[in-house]
Amino acid sequence: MAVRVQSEDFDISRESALLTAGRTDIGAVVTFTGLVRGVSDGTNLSAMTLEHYPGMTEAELSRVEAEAHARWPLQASLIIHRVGTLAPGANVVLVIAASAHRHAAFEAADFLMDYLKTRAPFWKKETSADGHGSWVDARESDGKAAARWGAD
Amino acid sequence: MAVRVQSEDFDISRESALLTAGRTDIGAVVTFTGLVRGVSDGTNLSAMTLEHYPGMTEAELSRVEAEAHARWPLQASLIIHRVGTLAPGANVVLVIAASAHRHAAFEAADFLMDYLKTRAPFWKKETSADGHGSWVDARESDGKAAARWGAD
Amino acid sequence: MTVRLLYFAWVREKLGRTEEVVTLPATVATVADLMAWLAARSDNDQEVFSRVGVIRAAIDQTHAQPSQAIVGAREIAFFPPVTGG
Amino acid sequence: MTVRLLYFAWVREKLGRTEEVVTLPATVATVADLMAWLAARSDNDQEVFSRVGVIRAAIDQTHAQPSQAIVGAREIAFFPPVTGG
Repeated sequence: MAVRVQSEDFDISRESALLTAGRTDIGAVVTFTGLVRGVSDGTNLSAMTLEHYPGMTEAELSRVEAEAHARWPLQASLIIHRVGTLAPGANVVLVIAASAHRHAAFEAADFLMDYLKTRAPFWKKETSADGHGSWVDARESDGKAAARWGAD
Repeated sequence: MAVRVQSEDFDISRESALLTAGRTDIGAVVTFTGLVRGVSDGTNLSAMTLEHYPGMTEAELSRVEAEAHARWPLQASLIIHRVGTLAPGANVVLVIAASAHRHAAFEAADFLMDYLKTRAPFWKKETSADGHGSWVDARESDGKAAARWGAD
Repeated sequence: MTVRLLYFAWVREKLGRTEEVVTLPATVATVADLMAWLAARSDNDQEVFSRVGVIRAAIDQTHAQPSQAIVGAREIAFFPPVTGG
Repeated sequence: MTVRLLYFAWVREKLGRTEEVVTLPATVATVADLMAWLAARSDNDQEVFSRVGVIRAAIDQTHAQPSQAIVGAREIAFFPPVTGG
């Protein structure tokens, strides 16, 4: 279990290898990578800036991760979330869930993303190609996605 | 869309980067990696050998992949399956699904694995620590997992 | 009671500050009380803190409901719904 | 009709061969007919091909049901349920 908030990029293979190194009890590793898209609601973007709440971010990500471990038999997990200004195509977030079996790994990774999106104190500001900045609105669909997993 | 059957290992980051390179329409990449576990039903394993049906394997994996693209709006996908003799801890299979949105990527990767497991002509033979070889039985749970997705 | 307030995203931008330290009267007992007290300070504060259904709060780095008591809090943050991931 | 038969995994091991070419009588019309015809050849074939609910078949590299016609097939494979992934 580990969470990291960083401005640097991450390497999926490297992070996955660190979780599985020297172990033979892991049969399934699911990774989710979120990337900055170049078009948002029809507007071309030049950048995405991520602000966060230092301290609470790490605490909340750790709570989300602990919740996943309480719900599924996970051998290992990782959450990395980037902050700062990112270009379209750049990596934003990496979630990894490792388990003996694939369904636990899939469900836990899916859960981690749903909960991260509704709990972790990050805020996205889009900069359009013409230089206009606007804060991204929270999506009702994200709240519904998180609600799929029931009360915690 | 691509499928590969190979004895060599694979690199998740490299394969993921090849799918997303130069694109800004992908917001979500889900990867599934299956690994050889060191213990199977209480028996310590020294190796896992994967046999396949050359020609049909590639054809069937391509059909499974096409089915995923028909069901979800995927920007890209990849299936790599290793064959030959692998040690505990080694990578066996890599599935990647890339989409604009995360739920399509999660569901498609999950679907690809379920269908691959019940359709692609691979057979696993376990070699126990004492040198005894035994073919792995198909799991009823894999059939049920594939049936979750309904008729195709 | 003296407490540090932190602001993020467009709450921070609209208020024009990142944080401040305020001393509260004893009548301010909950997050909702605090928002009402802050809203009464200026038109700018009113514009932000009257949006009770929108603005979220955290007490000492844990999400807090409007009805939650703020007694003993060292740090209270206000921000829009989160949009990470 | 002449067709190439391929065997995999424990089917291959039990039969002791990887493939063979057989010439079939006209009465062998379906996958199930073919399995019955093969099972009648020897005790070893009987042991494998009588397991109708277990052994799977593919015609020209596509999964085939027992009732499926084999007319025109170039290559028919028999194997246990798949266990990849």
